[in-house]
Amino acid sequence: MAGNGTNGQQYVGTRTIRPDGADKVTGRARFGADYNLAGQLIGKVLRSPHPHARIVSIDTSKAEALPGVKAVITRDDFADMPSEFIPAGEMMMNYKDVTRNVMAREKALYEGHAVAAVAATSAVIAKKALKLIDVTYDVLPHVIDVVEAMQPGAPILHDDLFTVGVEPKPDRPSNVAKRVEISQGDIDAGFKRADVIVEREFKTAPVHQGYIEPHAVLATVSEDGSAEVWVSTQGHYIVRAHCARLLGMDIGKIRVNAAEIGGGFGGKTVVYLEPLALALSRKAKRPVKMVMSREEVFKASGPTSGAVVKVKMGATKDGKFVAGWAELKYQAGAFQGSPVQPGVMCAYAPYEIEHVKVVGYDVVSNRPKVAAYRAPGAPISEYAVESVVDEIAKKLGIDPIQLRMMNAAHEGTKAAYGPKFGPLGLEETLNSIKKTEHWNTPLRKWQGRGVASGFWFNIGGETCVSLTVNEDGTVSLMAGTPDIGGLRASLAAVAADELGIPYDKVRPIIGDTGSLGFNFLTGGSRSAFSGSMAIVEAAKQIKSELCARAAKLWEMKPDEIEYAGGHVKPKVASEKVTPMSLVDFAKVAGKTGGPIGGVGRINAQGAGPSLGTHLVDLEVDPETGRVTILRYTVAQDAGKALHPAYVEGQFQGGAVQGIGWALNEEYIYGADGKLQNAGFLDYRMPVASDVPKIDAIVVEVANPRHPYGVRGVGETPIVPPLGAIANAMENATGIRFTELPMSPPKVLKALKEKYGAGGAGR
Amino acid sequence: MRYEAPESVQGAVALLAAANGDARVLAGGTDLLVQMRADVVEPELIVDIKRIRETRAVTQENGGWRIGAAVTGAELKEHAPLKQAWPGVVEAANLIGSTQVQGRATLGGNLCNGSPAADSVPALIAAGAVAKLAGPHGQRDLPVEDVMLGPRTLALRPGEFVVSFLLPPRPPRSADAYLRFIPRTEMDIAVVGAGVSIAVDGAGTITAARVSLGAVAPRVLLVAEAAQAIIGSRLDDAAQERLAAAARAACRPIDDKRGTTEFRVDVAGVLARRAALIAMDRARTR
Amino acid sequence: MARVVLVGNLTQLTGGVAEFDLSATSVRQLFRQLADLHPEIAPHLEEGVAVAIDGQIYQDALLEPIGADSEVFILPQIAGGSLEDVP
Amino acid sequence: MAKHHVEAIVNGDPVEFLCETEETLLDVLRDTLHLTGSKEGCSSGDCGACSVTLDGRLVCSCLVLGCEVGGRTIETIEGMAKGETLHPLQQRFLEHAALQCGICTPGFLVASKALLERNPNPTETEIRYWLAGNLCRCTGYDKIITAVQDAAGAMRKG
Repeated sequence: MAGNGTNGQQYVGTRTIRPDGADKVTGRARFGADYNLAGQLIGKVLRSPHPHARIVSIDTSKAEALPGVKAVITRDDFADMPSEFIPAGEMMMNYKDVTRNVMAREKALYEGHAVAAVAATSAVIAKKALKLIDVTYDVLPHVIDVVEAMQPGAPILHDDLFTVGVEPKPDRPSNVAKRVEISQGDIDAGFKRADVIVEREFKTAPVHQGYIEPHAVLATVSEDGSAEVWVSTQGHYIVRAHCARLLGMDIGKIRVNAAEIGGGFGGKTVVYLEPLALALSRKAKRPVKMVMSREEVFKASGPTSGAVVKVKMGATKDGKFVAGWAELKYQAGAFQGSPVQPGVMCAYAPYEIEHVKVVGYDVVSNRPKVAAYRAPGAPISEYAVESVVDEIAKKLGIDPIQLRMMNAAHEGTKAAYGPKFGPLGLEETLNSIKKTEHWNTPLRKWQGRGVASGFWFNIGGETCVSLTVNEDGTVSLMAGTPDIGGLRASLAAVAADELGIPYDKVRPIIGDTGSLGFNFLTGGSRSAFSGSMAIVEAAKQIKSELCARAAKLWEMKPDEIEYAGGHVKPKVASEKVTPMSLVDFAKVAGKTGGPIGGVGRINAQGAGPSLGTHLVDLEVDPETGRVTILRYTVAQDAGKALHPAYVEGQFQGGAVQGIGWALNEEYIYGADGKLQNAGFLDYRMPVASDVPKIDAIVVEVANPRHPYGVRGVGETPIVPPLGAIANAMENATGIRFTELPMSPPKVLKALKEKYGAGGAGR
Repeated sequence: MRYEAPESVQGAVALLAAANGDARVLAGGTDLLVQMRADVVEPELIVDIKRIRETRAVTQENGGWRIGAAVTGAELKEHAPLKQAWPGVVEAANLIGSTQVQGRATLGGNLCNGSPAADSVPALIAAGAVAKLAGPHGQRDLPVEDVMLGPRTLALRPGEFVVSFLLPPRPPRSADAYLRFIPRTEMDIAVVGAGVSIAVDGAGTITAARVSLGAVAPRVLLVAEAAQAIIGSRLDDAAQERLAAAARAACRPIDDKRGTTEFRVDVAGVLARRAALIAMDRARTR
Repeated sequence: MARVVLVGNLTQLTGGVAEFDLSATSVRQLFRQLADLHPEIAPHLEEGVAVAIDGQIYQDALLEPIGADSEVFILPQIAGGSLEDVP
Repeated sequence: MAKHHVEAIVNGDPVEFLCETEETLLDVLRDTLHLTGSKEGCSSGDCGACSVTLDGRLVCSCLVLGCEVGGRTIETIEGMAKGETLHPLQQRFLEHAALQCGICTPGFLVASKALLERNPNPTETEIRYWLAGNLCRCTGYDKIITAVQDAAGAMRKG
């Protein structure tokens, strides 16, 4: 397609040094908590110690009287909102829930739910003030588990929550917010055609995104009602939209600056501290800085759902999948909105299956409201399906890669969720894996090998970037999507190639909400995909403007002039005119009509799904149940890798997050409904010595809808690991583990039951 | 909150005795600071013992080794003669937390934090280490297994603190080992810990042994039955099984976020056996 | 006529009817025609769905053209970075 | 009570500051000395983002009290590059894309430097265990390990 740089692809596809790199390795880069303003106050949040309690009264008078305390806020400082879904940015939000999640109203719905907040002249005083706030709770019975929450007689979180999506409409409230379903073909007929049917129930624990930087914000509200915010977020325009709505402010009055962000993975797409800091600042008339502790991050920001998933799949004896059924029960946390819908749609998406029916339930319980986590919902349902696929392969005696290949979705396949796919790279990833030395290496006793594939949609969405040609011909690139994993390197490479100028002559920055039009957030694997599209658009404007001005300078027609190789020149070389570089043109910009620049404003469409296949070797200690990951290979379709090193990094990072999810990460609750492992010590994310090198194979099946062929890559890598590791565990032990995490006590128990102590019977 | 860093044992004792129990001793701080941050403890006075010479030294004493209570794990690891004599103790100290934590964490702090899961404590107990305590009424020696009475409960009297530990002389053909179980490779609190110290005769028969288990009871256990199970043996399969059975029988663990009762009991047997095999191997080659 | 297929819960708003043949030439026309047939679905269309035209998914693309023989699926919004969607 | 008056050496420069007893070295570095390169990820010594060296010894600055460091020498990420020249580790981290979000990077660099000062030729396993106290959630550690190995090689060659 067009694009592809007037100078060819000199930088796209190469491993350039990231433009923000020097600041990141010297400590100069400013993350959320690194911003300070003169006169700032420190804000802290009082959180509910109870998982479920009616808030009878809140007395803040003693806290307010403490010297140094400048503002105290509670539910009374936020307007109530009706229950309706309205757009916020691109998203649909129910602000009745949002306002209650940032500050408890009638009830505290989980341990750690914000109940009040203070701003004081120091952290020590703010902490002291929290202890002086008297909250009278009427403690209510709580429910944590998703299945228990669905039972009749379970404690009800919301009296006005009636299950949507069931007929007849329920006449009493429940914890089931909605039932969703996709189906095609005739599922019963499909199973009648099957020679082999496997049915299994799976359980997964809630896991946290685990970004290393806790949520942090600095906000200041002026006497005239205008506000400025510095915040670690995946979407500063979304922060602006939410805060404006919650605080009754005009969107244009709030300027939000995206700080460098220390990881998000979906967890920084919503607001927690931001509206509180603004409300405190508005009240105190001083800047307010708020930073969560790690314990607060675990207790009060979104993990993803734990779930119970039933899968039933049928295949013919020659290995053709004919029917896929599943039932998904996803925890939403205290407010509705689990990722069960994408879980339903993704469950069978990697495969061509005629008869599919998947039903999902979105279930509230007394846990923190879930937030997006990398391919939200998909890892859970695809783990269950990939486990069953492996079992079918074993029953049929077909190689698991071969079985997947026989059923792989490809261009023209009708997706399990409806429409036909364009070009897809699943078969290519399977082939790449099969060709690795890894796949062909022998294993020893108690070692196992597993393979699994994964699918994620990817999205585009509203995107605005600007390219400004400076007086010396260097180019300022401004994007409006926070750069979490090297975005600026990719975008600068695209801009340099589009304009045919050196990479280091492009300086990319992330603009604030006042400097560019609306940008949807960094998420859905969209920022490099959409941003590069918008840059192509902005560069096109610059090139056409240059040609138009050159036409006037050279007294030629614009269509006789082109921009190529970094120069404006006549299409047919002429002795009368000398081609002008961008640098040459920058010098005369003022004399030829003023500054030169382009703004790409698009709603990017055409995001192509990215599919991946993971291969893992592991070893089980039969005496302790401990699992060691020995070797790991990822192959994934990137469409086109703008920056191969950062694409590989996404693959590797996602794989290791998946390893954590599969083996040791989980939210552990006591009978009292309180989280017992709200810290990195007992919430066991993989450390460097837990994992081997992760081989990354970048497959490139171009996305025809993108000028460079790009597909988003950030989310798919976390989808296959759970299934791949479970399949490797089966291969190592002969046991099909159906509950995550596969932590040592569970593994040892299963081994003992099957083989006796120490695996002696194997 | 007051902070004092006395330079003598007497100075520290005087501060602690005057504080009426509202003081905390600061050695490496890797537990204390975390607890202060989480508001678990809010002492009036912090007595930093790191400026006291006796707490910071590793010295030979009557053929054994005296280790200051505030010597860090990283320093122990770099002490080649000590590592040669008591590899299990040094290994255990080096399992406490990360490299960064190693730069601060101490044997004294690990013991006095009062956790049954402390990594260095089973190794010290297996080694037969004796703690030297200083208090208002002078100094006294107490075997490490008698220092901790239960979770967060110590046998220390008001005003007392641990100054140092004495590891006994190492006879020929003797060695120790420590193993712990954690789900990850690093950065976890022991789900089970096992320290074993063994001496063998010229024929390879075990003449003396001490076995200690951590994280399987309210306090770290010295399991005499487990030692008896292997003394007189060459740690053949039957002896290993007797050892494992005795270790399992001694466990009185809880079910918690770090492991189930059943798991801890099973793994205690496994680790006791594996640690004994390592200690045996080392002892034979000396 | 374009073939229009509703996916998932949307059929509950059309009395169970999942497939339509409509003469729409843009997404906006398609939404209007569907809303005329089944008023209950109207509030969900403009903000809460994605549209797949001949296999290609569009979100918030009211002006996207629809061919005479196009196959159009109306899907739940694919949020990606966030979880919020209509019930 | 009155604040502690502390004098120390930070990145080769003499500094003096006042702090409360409960303030950690990390608090002092970030809030008082405005050296925000050391990051606060957990306040419990579990993430390593606040790694510094104290008299040459690698520690978590969140587990050291500010009042403890009188007369001592502290090195932070801000002291790693010499003038305009990045340390070989910093350079290799950039070349190998060993960072994504970058929040853990200062801690990894300080910890890696401490490793190579003790062991100029570490194995992959030694690097992984040395760095086990530095959490990274983005990279899966792969490129970090490669960057450290490569920097070690370059530094051995001088």
